[in-house]
Parts: sequence; C-alpha cells; structure tokens
Amino acid sequence: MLRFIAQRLFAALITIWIATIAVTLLIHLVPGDPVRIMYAGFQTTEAEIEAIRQRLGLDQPVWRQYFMYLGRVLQGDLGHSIVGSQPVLDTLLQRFPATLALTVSALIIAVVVGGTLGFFAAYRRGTVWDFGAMTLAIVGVSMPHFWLGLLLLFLFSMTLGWLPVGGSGWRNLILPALTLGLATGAVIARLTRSAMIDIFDQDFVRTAHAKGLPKTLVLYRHALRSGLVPIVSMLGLQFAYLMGGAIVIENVFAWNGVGRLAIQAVFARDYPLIQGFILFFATVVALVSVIIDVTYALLDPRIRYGT
Amino acid sequence: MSGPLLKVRDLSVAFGPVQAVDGLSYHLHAGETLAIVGESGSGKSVSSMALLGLLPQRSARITQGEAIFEGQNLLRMSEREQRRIRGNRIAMIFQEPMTSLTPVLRIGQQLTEALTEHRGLSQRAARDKALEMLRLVDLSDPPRRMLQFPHELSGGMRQRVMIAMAMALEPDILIADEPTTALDVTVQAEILDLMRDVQARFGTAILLITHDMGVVAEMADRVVVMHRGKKVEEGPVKTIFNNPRADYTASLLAAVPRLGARSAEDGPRPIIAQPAQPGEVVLHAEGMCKQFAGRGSLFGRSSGTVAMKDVGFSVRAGETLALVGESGSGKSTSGRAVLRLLEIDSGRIALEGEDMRALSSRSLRKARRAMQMVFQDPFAALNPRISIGRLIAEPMLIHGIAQGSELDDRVAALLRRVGLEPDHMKRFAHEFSGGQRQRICIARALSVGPKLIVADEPTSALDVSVQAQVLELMLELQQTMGLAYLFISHDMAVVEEMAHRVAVMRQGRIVEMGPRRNVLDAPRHPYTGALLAAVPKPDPAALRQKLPRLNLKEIPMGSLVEVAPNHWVAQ
Amino acid sequence: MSAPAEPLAAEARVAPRRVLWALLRSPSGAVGLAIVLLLIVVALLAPAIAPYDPYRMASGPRLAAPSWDHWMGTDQLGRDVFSRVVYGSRLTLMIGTIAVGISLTAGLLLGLIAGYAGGWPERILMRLVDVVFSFTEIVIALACLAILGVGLINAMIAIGIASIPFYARITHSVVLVEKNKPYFEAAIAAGASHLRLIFLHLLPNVIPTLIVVGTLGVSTAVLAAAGLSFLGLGAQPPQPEWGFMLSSSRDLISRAPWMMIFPGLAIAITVLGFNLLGDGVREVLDPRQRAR
Amino acid sequence: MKVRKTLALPSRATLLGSAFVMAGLPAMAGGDLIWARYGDIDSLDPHRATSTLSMQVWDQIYDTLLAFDEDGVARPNLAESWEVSEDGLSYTFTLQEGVICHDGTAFGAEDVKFTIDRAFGDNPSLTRTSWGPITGVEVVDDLVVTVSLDSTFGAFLPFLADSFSSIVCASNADATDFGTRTAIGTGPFKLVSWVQGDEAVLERNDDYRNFGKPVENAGPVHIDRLIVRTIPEPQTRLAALRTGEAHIAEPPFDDIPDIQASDELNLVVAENTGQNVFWQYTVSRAPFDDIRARQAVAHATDPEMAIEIVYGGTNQREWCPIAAGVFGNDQEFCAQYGYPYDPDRARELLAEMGYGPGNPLETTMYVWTGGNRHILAEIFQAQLADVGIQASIEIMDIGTMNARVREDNERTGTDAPGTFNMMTWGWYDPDILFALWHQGGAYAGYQSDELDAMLELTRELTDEDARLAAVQDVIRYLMTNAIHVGLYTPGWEWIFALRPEVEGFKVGAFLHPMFQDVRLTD
Repeated sequence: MLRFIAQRLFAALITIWIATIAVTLLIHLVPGDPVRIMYAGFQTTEAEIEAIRQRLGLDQPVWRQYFMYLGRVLQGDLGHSIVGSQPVLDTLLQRFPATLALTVSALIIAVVVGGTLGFFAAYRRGTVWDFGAMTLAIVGVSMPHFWLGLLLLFLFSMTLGWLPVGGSGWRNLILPALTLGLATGAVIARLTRSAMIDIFDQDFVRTAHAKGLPKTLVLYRHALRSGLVPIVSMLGLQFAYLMGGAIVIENVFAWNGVGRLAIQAVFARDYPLIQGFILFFATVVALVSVIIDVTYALLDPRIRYGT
Repeated sequence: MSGPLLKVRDLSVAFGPVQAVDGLSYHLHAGETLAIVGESGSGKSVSSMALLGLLPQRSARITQGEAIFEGQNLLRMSEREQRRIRGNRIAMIFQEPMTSLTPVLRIGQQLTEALTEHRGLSQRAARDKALEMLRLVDLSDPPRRMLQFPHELSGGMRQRVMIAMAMALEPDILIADEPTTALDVTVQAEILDLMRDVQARFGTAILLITHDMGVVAEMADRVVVMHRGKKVEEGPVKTIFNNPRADYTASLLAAVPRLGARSAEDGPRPIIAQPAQPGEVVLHAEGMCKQFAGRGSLFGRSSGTVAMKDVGFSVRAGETLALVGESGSGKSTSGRAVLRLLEIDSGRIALEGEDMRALSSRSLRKARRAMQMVFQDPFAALNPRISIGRLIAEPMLIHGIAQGSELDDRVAALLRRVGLEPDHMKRFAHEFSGGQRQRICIARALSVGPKLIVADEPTSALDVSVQAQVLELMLELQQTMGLAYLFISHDMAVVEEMAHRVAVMRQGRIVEMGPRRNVLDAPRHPYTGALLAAVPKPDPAALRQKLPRLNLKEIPMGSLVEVAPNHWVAQ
Repeated sequence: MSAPAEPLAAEARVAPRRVLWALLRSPSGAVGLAIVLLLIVVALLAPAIAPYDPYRMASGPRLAAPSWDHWMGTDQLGRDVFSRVVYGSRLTLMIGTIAVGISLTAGLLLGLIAGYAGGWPERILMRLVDVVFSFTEIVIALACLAILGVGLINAMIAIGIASIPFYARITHSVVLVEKNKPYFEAAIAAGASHLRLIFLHLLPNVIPTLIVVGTLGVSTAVLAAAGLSFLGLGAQPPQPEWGFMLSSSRDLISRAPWMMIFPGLAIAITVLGFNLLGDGVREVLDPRQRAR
Repeated sequence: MKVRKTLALPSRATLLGSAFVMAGLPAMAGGDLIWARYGDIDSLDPHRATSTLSMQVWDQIYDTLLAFDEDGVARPNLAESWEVSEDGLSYTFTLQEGVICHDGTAFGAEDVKFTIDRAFGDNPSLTRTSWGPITGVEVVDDLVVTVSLDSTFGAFLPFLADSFSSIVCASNADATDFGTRTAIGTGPFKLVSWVQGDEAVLERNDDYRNFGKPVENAGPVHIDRLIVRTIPEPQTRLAALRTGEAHIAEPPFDDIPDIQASDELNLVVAENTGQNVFWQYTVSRAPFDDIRARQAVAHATDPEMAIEIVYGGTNQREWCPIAAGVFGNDQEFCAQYGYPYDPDRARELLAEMGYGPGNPLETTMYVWTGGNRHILAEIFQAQLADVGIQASIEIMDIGTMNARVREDNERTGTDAPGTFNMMTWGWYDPDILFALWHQGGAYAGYQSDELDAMLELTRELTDEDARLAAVQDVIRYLMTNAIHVGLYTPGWEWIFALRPEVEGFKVGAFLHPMFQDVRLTD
C-alpha cells in the first residue's frame, strides 16, 4: 500500500514536472514579442522593455530559462503578475479557497445526485425509471453549464429573488455550486449507471442472490461496495473536469476563484500569471487524483493488500 | 417421505424469440446426483437458473412449466418465498470461482451472512459454523482464511469456499453449474472428490450441469442429455454410456476422446492410406528462457515471473510434438517463442537449421512462411473486419506467392481443402460457427505452404463433436502434407489422439519428454503420473481411486536425463 | 467527457446498411440522427430559412419580445434572433468538424503509433498524453488561446488540440486490446509488414470506437467552443455564434430573456443530438450494450 | 460654447439634492459603504497601473499636492502654496503642517521626494513622461520641497492634482509588499486588506484632513469603512444594488431608463470626465496610410446614432481629440475640422481609392471589453459595411489592445492590412496628445518633426492663451490629417447608481469619486 502511494505520488510529481516544462515553452510559442504584448501599457521605452526582458530572463537560451524557472518554482516563487505585479503564488493561494469551496460542494452535489440517480437507473434497468433518469442525465450532459447557470440565475435571483447573484459568502455559493454540481452530476449518473450495470452482471452478485440474501443486502453490501471502486476511481478525472468547469462557472457567477483569475490573465495576456495558473492547476489536479487513487485503493482489497 | 425431491415438468424458457429451453421435464431424488449434460447452447444452465429465479429478469421469460419442490411450485413463488428456499434449501455453485465471490468482502463475511440471514444465528455461532465448514472442505488454517479476501486464494481454494458456503446450510439440493470447467485437471479431481465427500456426509441431492462426459461418468447416478433446449434422453448413467438410445447421445459419446484408447499404437490414427512418416528435423529449440518483467514502475522492476526455463525440443516433418501442462506451465509461451511472437531472453531456435533469433525483422517476415500458427480462440483469431477470402489470401499476398485470379483460385482451393465452400470467400468471420472458423484459420495457415504449424489449444474452445472433426482434419493434413505440428494442449486425451511425442511442462520447465506411448502409458515423472490420474474417465464402470496427494516440494524439477531411448525425465 | 474508455467488441461488425437501420430502431439513435440531420439541413438552407439578414440591424425594434414577425425576438441592435440562431448552426457545424477533425486525426495517429510501437516510445508518449490529459481540456484550450490570441478559428484549433490526448488515449486503449487478440498475432505470423499491421489490421478495428467517440466528441467540442465564446475568447461580433450570443445576452437577462433562452436551447439541442447519436451508434456497434 | 464645464451634477442627478432636503432625519454616522465595480484595481502602487479603476481607489488612500476644483483647475491641497522660479524651471512647494501618514509618521517634504524619486527610479512609473522633464527634487526643510525641471512644462501643475502623482509616504520604503498589502498614504481611508479580483477593504483615516478637494467635510469621512468590491456582471451589480448588497455601482446601460423612471435608485452621471473615445489607425501601412481611407471610416460612422442606441443619451458626441472639460477642448473649433456622418462622401473616397461594391476594403477593428462597447462596435461595423468597408471586430482587454495597436503601428515590412481601433483615453490635460503622438509616444506611424515641434510647444508654454493656441494647432493638424478622430465622451465608469440611503456622494472633475461627504441614512 505504501508502495502504491509512493508510486502515485511519483506519478503526480512527473505530471507537475512536465507541467513546468510546458509552461516554460508556452511563452516561446507566442507569436510576436511577449514582453511587448504584456507591457504594452503606456510610456515604456525600448530600454525599459529590454530591462524587463532581462528581468524575466527572456534574453537567455530556453534551457537556461527553464532551469531558472524550475529553480524559482522549487523555492515557491512563481514570479510576479504583469498586471499589478503581485506575486503569482500569493494571488493564486488567495483565490484558491473560493475555487476549492465551489468544486468541493459541487462534487458533493454531483456525487449525491448523480450517484443516486445512476444507481437506481442501473437497479431499475430497462424500466420507465431508468429511462426517465437517463433522459434527465443526457439532457444534463448536453446542457451548457453556463446556460444552466444563467437559467438558475434568472429563476432564483432575478425572478424569485431567493438567492444573491454574485459575490462571496455561502449563500452566494449555492447557485454556482448547484450549477456545476448538477452538470457534473449528470455525467456521474451515466458513469455510475454503467459501472453498476457491470457490477450487477457480475457472477458474485448472482452468487449473493443464490444465497437467498435479501435484495437490499445484495444491493448495498455486495453490489454497491464493489461498485464504489470503479466509481471512486473515475472521480479523479471528474474532479479535474470540475476544476475546469469552475473556470467558466466562476465567470458566470462572479465567484472569485482562480478560474476567474485565469480568464482575466488570458485576456490581459499576463503570461507569468497564466504560467502560474497552469502549473497550479496541474498540481492541484495531480494531488487530488493521488488522494482519490488512495481512497479507491483503500476500498479495493486487491490493491490494499497489494497483489 | 418418498417420491422425488424436485419435479420439473414441461419447463420452457425464452430469450426474446429464442426458445432456450423447450418442455424440459425431469425429477431429482434425495441424495442422488443427476447430471444434465449438453453442448453449448443446449439450455442446460438456463434451466437450472430458472429454478432459483436467477434468470436475467428483463431478457428471459419462463413461458411454461412447473418445478415442484416440497409441494410448492418454485416458478410461481413470490420473491420472498423464493429467497427462503434459495441458499437455504437449494444452494448453487458456479463455473467461475474467480468471479463468483465478492471481491471487496472478506471470506468470513461471505460465509456467515447466509447463516445469519436464514438461520438467525448469532455472529459468533455463524463464525463457528463457517470455520467448521472451511475445515470440512479441507482448507488449511481456517481462521486466517476467514479474514482473507477472495483474490488472495487460488481458483481451487475459492471453489472450496463456494462449496463450504453452499453446504453450510445443509441444503437438500446443490446445483453445481460446470463447477470444475475453469479448473486445471488436478484441481478438478480434488473438487470432484470433495463434492462426493460432502454429498456422502449430508445426503444432498446434486444437480450437476456439465459438458464433460468424463465428469458425468465420475459423478452422476442418472443423466439427462440436452440438445438445443430439448431433452433427448434420460437414464441411469451406465445405460446412457453403454446403450445410448438417442443418436445424438451416441455421436456425442463417440466424439469424446478417451485417454488410453490408443495406448497400443505408436502414432496417431491413420486417416489416409499412406500417411507421411516423421522425417527430417524441422524445428529445433534449446535452452529457451523467458522471464516476464514484473509490473514496471519507474523505481525499477519487481522480480518477474519465470515463464520458461531451459526449454528445448525438436519436431520432425510429419510429426506431432505435444506440449501438455496446466495453466501457467509455460506451454503457450513456448509455442509463441518458437514463432518469435515474443522475444526470449536466451536460447536457440532453429527452423530447418536456420537460426531464427539471428534474423533481421525483414528476413524474419520472409522466414515466417515456413511456420504458421493456429490459435485457441477461433472467434478472436480472425480479424472481424476483413473478409474471409482476403484473410486467407493475405499471407500469400505478403509473400508474393500469387496474385489476381490465381490468388482467388488458391483461396477457393484452400477453402475446399478444409471442407468449406469457395463462395464463403466474401463473408466475414462472424457469419461462421466456431468449428468453421477454426477451419478457416487452418486454411490461412496452410496458404503459404508451411513446414511447421504451432497449434495452441486449437480445439479447447469447441464442443466435443466439433473438436473431433477439427482434430481429424489436422491429422489428415499432416499425413498428406508431412506437416510438423507443435501441438499445445491441456487435454491428455486429445494429446493421446494427436501426438507422436509428448513433452509435459510444469512451472516453465519440461519435466518429462518422450514418445507418446512411454510418457502416457508409463510415466516416469510423478507429476505426469498425477496429471494422468486426475483425468476423469468417460466410463462409469471405471473405478476411481482417491488421488495420491503430490508433495509439491519433492517433485523433481531439475535438468532432463535420458532414462530410456528418447525419453527424458527431470531429476 | 463521458465517452467510452473501453473499446467496442471486435465482433461487432455490422454492415453499413444495417447500422443505419439499427440506428433508426434504437430510440436514442433515431432522435439523435433526426436532430443532427435537422441541424445540417438548417445550416445548408440557412439563407432560405432565415427570414432576415442575421447581421442586419434594426430588422425589427430593439429588444422586441418573440412575436409573429420575430419568432425568437430581437436583440439589442434589433437583429432577428431566429435568423441569427439559424445562421449560427453553420458555425456550430464548422466548430464540430474542425475541432474533432484536428483531435481525431492527431489522436488517432498518436494512439496507433504508441500502441503499436510498444516499449519505451509507448511509455513516454502515453505518459505525456496522460499528463496533458490531466490538465483538462479547458486549461489546455486556455493555454492555446493565450498563445494564439482570441477568435473563433483559434478557439476551434485550441479545442482540437486540447482534445488530442483524449482521442490518443482511447485509440491507444483500443489498440492495446486489439493488439493482444490472436488475429493480430496471426497477421504477424503471416509475415505482415508494419504498415499492413497498422493500417489493415489495427485501423479498421479502431475506427468503430472512434466513430462513437468522435460523434460524442462533436458535442464536447460544440460545448467547449460555446463556453469559450461565452467567456469572450471565441467568436467575435457580429458572428452569430450561439455561445457568443448567450454572452451578449447576459446583461439583458431580465429585460430580454429570449436572447438567452433560444441560443442556449440551440446549443443544448445540438449537443443532445450528437450525444444521442453517439449513444445510438455505440449501442448499434457494441452488442454488449445492446444486451443491456 | 463650453470650453470648460463646471462640475454641475446634471439635472438627473439633482435627485441627490432632493435627498439632502429629505434628509431632515438625522444621517447615521458610520457604517460600511459597498462600492461595486466591474473590475478590480491592478495595483495599489500609483506607479504601476494606469486604469481608471485603480486611480479611483488610489484617490481614497493617497492624497495629492494639488487638487482639481469643480472646474478642473488645479488648486492647493497638500501643498499649501508654491512658487515658480523666473525661468519656470523650478517649483518650490510649501506643504501643509500636521498631516499624518497612515502609519502615524508625519507627512513632509521627504515623502514628496520619495514619491518623485521613486517615479524616476529603477522601475519607473508607467506614466513617467507625464511627470514632465523633472531633473531633481530637493528637500529644503521638513515642509518645503523644490522640484527642478529641464524645460518649462505647462502641464506640470495639473499633473500634480492627478492621481498618478499621489503622494506615497516614505515609510512605504521598508515594505516589500508595497502595492499589494501595504499602501501608506495620507488619504481619507487606510488600507485594511485587498484580495485581488475580489475586494479591497478600506477604513476611515481619523487623522485625515481635506485641504483642496471640492467637498464640504474638511475632516475624516463619516462612514467607517469603504468596501470596493468587484462584480463584473452588470446584471449582478444591479441586483446587488437592489438587494442592498452594494450601495454604489455602475448600472447596466440598458436598465438606465428604468432606473431613471423609478425612484428605487439614484443616478449620478459624471461630466468633465476627461475621457474620450476616438478612431486610431495603423497609419504606417495600407489601407490607412491613405488619408482617404481614414476619412472614409470617419465619414461612414455615425457616433450620435450609435451612442443613442447603446447609451441612451448619457454621453455626447465628441469632436475633439481631447475630451470635453479638458483645457483646449472646443466643440465648435473642432467641428470645423471634423468628419460628419456622410456615407456618400465615404463611398466617393473609397471609389477614388478603387474600392467598390464588389471590392470592399477589408480591415479589422479592435475594441476593448466592457461598457457595451462591443455593441457599439457592431453598430459601427454595420455602418461601415454599408459604404463598403468590411471590418471584422476583435474584442480584447484594454492592455492587450494597447499592445496590439502598438505592435501593429510599429510593425513594418508586412503585407498584412492595417487595422483601426476604438481607442480610449482619460486625461486631465491636453498633454495627453504629447504622450500619444510625439515620437516615442504611444502611437508610432504618424509622426513627423513638424508635429513633434508643435507638441513640444504645447508642453513648454505656460501662458494659458498661448498654450491654448498651440494646443489648437495640434488639434487642427491631427484632425485635418484624420489621424485622431473623436467619437464620443465620456466612455466608461462614469455613471453611478446609488441606493437612496447614500447621501453626499460626489464625482469631481476627471472622474475622481469623493466620499468625504458621504453618509448612510437609515
């Protein structure tokens, strides 16, 4: 098990390491002069631009830039943003709790709603219930989540006036979390259904039935507990998608997380901030997937007892 | 109470428009073993699943019939009543021990839950009972087993657990659905022994579902033979074997290879008048070693598993060398290594004197003309998206043997050669039956005129009647064309039919190799002996002894020594 | 994306005629096909269907509610929303084709090569693909847009690039399964060359899975493009791209909800169509699914 | 003729006046005022940003040596008085006594020197040139400081009233996080916290004294805290206003008529903002190296119609290259050289250039995000299409747009067609023209020694009339050559919707919001 965790952690480190290479290359792929583009404010002279280039190390060969960047990253220094010249890491950390609150609450909604829907659709496979649940799920999957967000906003904030429209605080979290949670829940419902159908078709479920166990016992003890393994293992990816989805949703609801920061950075072509964001995002996703991998390893004795 | 324990009358089950079971009737008496035997698709499993209400609810439909158990119709019971019977009065064990236990639950819990459910036993009492059952099925260290998960047990151990689980409630009927099909032959023998023991102890009636006439002969008191959903014959086991009334039963029995049937002969049965005799050495392999890497990680490799250690043999033209062994013995690895479908770590492979391992990948492609392979699963061995004609033509195209209409002619000729119609050329693999597909595979292998054919369990996925036909085709081809066969199989009876010489493999090594008569009739290695003793004999008259327990530590696994001319045994 | 990570059964070879027929018989396939065909027809006949020039201002009063003259109302410049939605279908189809075209082609090649080559090239390539995949599509797309600059074409390219790892993974997983099937070894044993093995034996068996994934991929691409346009990174005015129309309706959500409702519906229905079609094709091509 | 406009809150804003009258009930002291805006400040360091959003917050934290009065004229503020040397090259300021920085240190000449030295230091102010040709700062005594110039500079005093010259206390020198977590000034509010993109929290500076800002309250502000919150969505801001989650915010333009019609919220529309919006072209390349192309664009667009549609009369046509309210702005003067809406003339010009119905002029229009400008751009796009100019629109962030414009202007040796853009600037003085059009300024491409000399003159002259003449020369030059074609004013963040309980909110000249008089009634 320890070996498993070490392996997963190592893989996560590789991911993060490749991310550092990718973000270093990013700035070199920009057509034109990134410094010009970034520092286009007003009244910068050629000499100043050259000075900035030097300060950012852009006058160095790429490999050296990479090692300079890596060295700084290892010291927790992701550089300074162009707009406002704040330390990128500070900015990201300042904004991350909001994103985390959004994604975690959305994940909870998604798992509760989607998992339940998928489980019962699989259980009642082929019935009207299944059809209804899956119709709901595919409509949910097909709906652009920013549109769902707008509809919820229109309904709950504009028309009914029940919930606030933006800003921070838990009441403001409800709508964005609901939007993101329902959209992801639809995906999870579909995944859960097919995972549970696979489980229901397994021999051991038949064995449990053949033992004459009550249906609920078969369902929860044998099927659901086995089904949790594949379901939890796919949550890693779902979390990554949630983080991605949060970028858009944060913009719809003016939820002040890293996603909104990212979009502002792209608009402003604030490359240090974009680089930092990608690296940060990759790190979070990699670490979360380690956590989720370890969780499902705990659920699955085949991994827990290392075979 | 006298009279049958279970009376099934006129049972019919339909899957959509397909009638899977059609008017099946039989009865089962207390304490007896009734075997329901049939080939795939005969409806034997479906009929027994129907009894316990375990059929897939949406697709299957019981159209008529009744199954009377203790005066109640099992087929018309409520879910609740059914549950009281299931596991309690009628228990069931399944074919796949690897997947029949819930992977995330401990053995202990899976053993005790039915006891607490049906008997209302306390956890403690259930645990005691479970431990007792584990002891009964001869599992070592029961308290530890209780805490283990299924994946920590071997297939045979799991099937023992399944039996313990099924018998814990001392049911009146045990339905065993192909209980040993997935097991190696030595393990099969142990499990069959165990089932007989258990039956004797509890007086349980067993409904045994199987396709294996050997198992039937060993276990059954009475037999029901099924074919295409219908019962074709029913009777005491001896009658069925000795005086089958239905043609189908007779042909089924005729197709079953019997170990020892050809013990008097030197070579396989001649199919043609002047069969080719073994000639020059076509393939010579020596010192082949292969170690599969452990799970690769970036930290390094965990020590791998040895698949092949110092394996060597030669095959002559017109000769069949059979590689036999249980799963994991390295016999398939050896076959694939010879064809260079996998790279070996060390050793020498020579085809007609040419060192295969020294060839560049380009010349290897050319050299492959001389050797072809026939695979176990004919369903997977044909590319599903290429027509049969093109598949058979492909090797000829690659090797530049023929083109255009000549190619078509050759394909047509090959199809005829293996007993198929030339106008099958345009069809795709899924339009053929298993036996036909294997013929197509053989035609394809033959197309380039190879010297050597490696046949990896070519009939184990086929029903016995089809198996007999395919084996005959292979024999006929060898005898007319002087082909060398490296014939890989786990089935000793099939090996006896096909082989000139036999090599027995265990744990990646050859433990005994020699002429078929020597090895099969007078084995010199204890493992060969055990293997042979474990094979169920399709003869109800044969008396079966308890298997000798092999002391695995004392099996000699050293290098081969020639104990008789051409007969080598591991020391 | 919720596409199948597992390959379709190889047995599932169905003649093209029968695919269509089977598709029509599966409810999701038939509805999906109908929606997609409708979309194509609307896109092709846009000039005939749209009652107004989608770009012309003051086709009606500004911010008029839906009426007989303007079925979906008008926007803040008096343009006919219905006409814009109709013309938007062209952009949507273009997005789907280009984005999926890029990712499918590149992903297919990558997956095929990695899966076929095996060994360390496979390990490195797939490790890389996995890493990039874990960044998620939107972040890769953002990075691409940060490089390329905003715009609808750039957004399509960005989405295409962003999804390459997904297709590469699927192709790779199918190749792994197919490569281990005896028919592939049989072809090697027959002496087939690398190209023959890849293109004659592997490719045809990979294609059906990729048809399914590609169909579902169109819906993902359409959603992603709409999302980027919504954020202002994709379509630029006056393009009647649905996501962009949605974003410009944001300020008017309470005054002119029709500006938000109809383009959103158009996206949802289109995406639903491709999702249903993809599910339908999968059901048809995969007998395991059908048995369910 | 309005050369200068006074800070008259326009008629609609007189609601505010009535609010005062109604306030017979005693105004509540204290309270938190929440001001919601579409975007956040970029930095708390006045040398590191140029956005209006940033300046409006700096105003609350820092103070300036001079301050604009209601007419936009620089008056004494932190500097009680000043003397100019004979040659006009040295200014000696005498500072107010007893002013205290937020950290408790006494404000004095050192702080002024610190600020100016910093603006010209290693990492100079982004608006360094606008400080003028400063050569040195000398501390005479604690409260007297002398600034030396290299040449006379007519815009020096107005600059010292602008937020870019905010006085940064010398005690910031030790803070490594100046501009992000530290911002010590002498303004009415102290920084409590700033979460970028979310909100800046400011609290009342009890030591604050007002000397020159045009407000009634000379002491500390009445409210306890000012919370500047970012809410990008206009609808969200409006809803926040309605629910009381915000007190002051820019409303969605489309809702302005509704707001005006109901008395739920009050509106303050700032005039004299210094902002204007104009056409700017890539003059160095085809097609806009040809004056006819530039004129055709100018004649083809009808800003009056467009702003009426988009802003509903809350802003005006602006003929001049500098905004109404800024020294030198004269609509009548500018209109003589302007380009009225005349599509036929535009078509003629295009025809002369060889463009016609089958052969449209293809180009790209850059617009920056926000303020409904994308809709405006779409209207212009349609108008241009009408005469045969096919302009695709690219919407981008203001920073990006500046960069792209600069890149386009400076790029040579390319066949890519030139672009044009809806450029915006807000400034307090015609000196902006120097920053934009002098060589080395913001826009390369159309620069000549002739223009440079004219621009230099506008800087050097300190006599008002003479300077006015020089400025008008430049204006005439820019307009006749169709380089800088004014469209409308103001442009962004100039409309404030207020909850009725907010009293005393004022927006000074050049868009400086002032909270000194603000009270929250119950």
